[in-house]
Amino acid sequence: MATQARLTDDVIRPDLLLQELLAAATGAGAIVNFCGLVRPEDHEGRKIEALRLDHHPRLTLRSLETIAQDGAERFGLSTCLVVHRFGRIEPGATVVFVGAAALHRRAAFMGADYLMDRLKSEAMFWKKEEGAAGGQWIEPTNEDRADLLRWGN
Amino acid sequence: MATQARLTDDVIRPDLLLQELLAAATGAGAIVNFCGLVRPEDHEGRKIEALRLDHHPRLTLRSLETIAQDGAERFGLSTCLVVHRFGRIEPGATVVFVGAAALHRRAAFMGADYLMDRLKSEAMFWKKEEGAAGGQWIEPTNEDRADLLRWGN
Amino acid sequence: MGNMTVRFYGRLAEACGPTAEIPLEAQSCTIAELRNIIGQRFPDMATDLTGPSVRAAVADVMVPDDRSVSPGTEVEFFPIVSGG
Amino acid sequence: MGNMTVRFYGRLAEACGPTAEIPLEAQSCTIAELRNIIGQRFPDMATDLTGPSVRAAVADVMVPDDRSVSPGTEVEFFPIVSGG
Repeated sequence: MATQARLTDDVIRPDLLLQELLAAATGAGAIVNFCGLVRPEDHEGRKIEALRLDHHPRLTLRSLETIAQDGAERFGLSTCLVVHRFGRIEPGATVVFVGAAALHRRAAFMGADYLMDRLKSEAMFWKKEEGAAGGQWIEPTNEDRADLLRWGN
Repeated sequence: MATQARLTDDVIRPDLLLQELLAAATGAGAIVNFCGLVRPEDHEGRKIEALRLDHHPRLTLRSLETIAQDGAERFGLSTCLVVHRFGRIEPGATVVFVGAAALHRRAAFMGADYLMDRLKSEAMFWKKEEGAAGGQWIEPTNEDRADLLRWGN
Repeated sequence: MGNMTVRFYGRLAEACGPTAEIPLEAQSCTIAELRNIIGQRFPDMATDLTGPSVRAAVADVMVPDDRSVSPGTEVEFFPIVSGG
Repeated sequence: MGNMTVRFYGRLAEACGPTAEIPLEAQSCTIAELRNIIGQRFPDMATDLTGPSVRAAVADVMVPDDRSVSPGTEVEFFPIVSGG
């Protein structure tokens, strides 16, 4: 697979994706992967019923591809996989899966970390937390912006 | 599972371990895991036939448990899993699996990174790379020692 | 002189629907003018639509406010992305 | 006056075997003395065994070189660990 980004409205199965990564990452010494799950509560402790991610039919996937390619190049990842879900997603379910394989662990860790920082700020989604009291549209937090600055972006 | 360390001479199945982690990590927003695989070549490009890890019947598991507990406490991990294999392990196979679940991604990334840095220097193993020209016993590299210093250890 | 098709995403789509047909009285208009016309139709969103946080795109490429567009061209409006 | 059972790990186990029975002429000896006795039996490993990189343990606890041990006690010798 080398470098790949996928966009899906279906359930993400991190175990199967990790299996794919392991099969693809011939010669690698290290694989780091990240699963982002819908949290059961928002930042103020209110129950979240679902996260809804609006996406663009072409540009969203393109944004994922750009991020995956940037990460793979910057950290010399032999395999780099970004899988993102859109639509309505319930607490506990996986929203995003990122996998980075490299010869050594430092590159794999930094690669996955970088991919997530970029995705959290730049992936082309419009995200809403839906709760009992209605919902609220989410924008990148100050922490997300600060995380991105770590990489000189 | 909260915090757990396991030592096994059997094949490690990262996909099944990730499934376990996902099932255990209720309420988490982020899971980071690491798979360490036997590389096909050593640092000088010579073919590795197998990695052999000698272990101590009690102290090795204890060292894994200490590291897992330290990581879980230091980064507030809701779930922390360390699984290490010993014995003869062939290239491509998983030697170590680490999983860290937390509310937010920064803690999960740092937790997994920390666990691996500690494991690479302090896990109580004696490791030998076996190749056609015999074998060589491995000690932590200077990079491993430098990695450990990042955490003030 | 014809309808402009516009598409909305995120909070804009929630407020204005995913698409709207905007009748245009001139042969063409700039993106800035189009923002004002749409803002009149959806007053709740006028501040967003005419502000810098909402970007406009034609054929999947971001376009500046002085770009001229005419009926038949589809214009998309993007609020600030949330990230993944 | 009896045998000391010692256990080796890693490169020491490869050179000396995983365990050895070391006959002791005194009723007891220090870890430092034991290191020398074992070094005489396995000359290739003498430098390692008598150096600071090899640690000794009794009952799963590291012990200093001046600790006295006697037959019946099992002493383990650990080369520098490789990490995982």
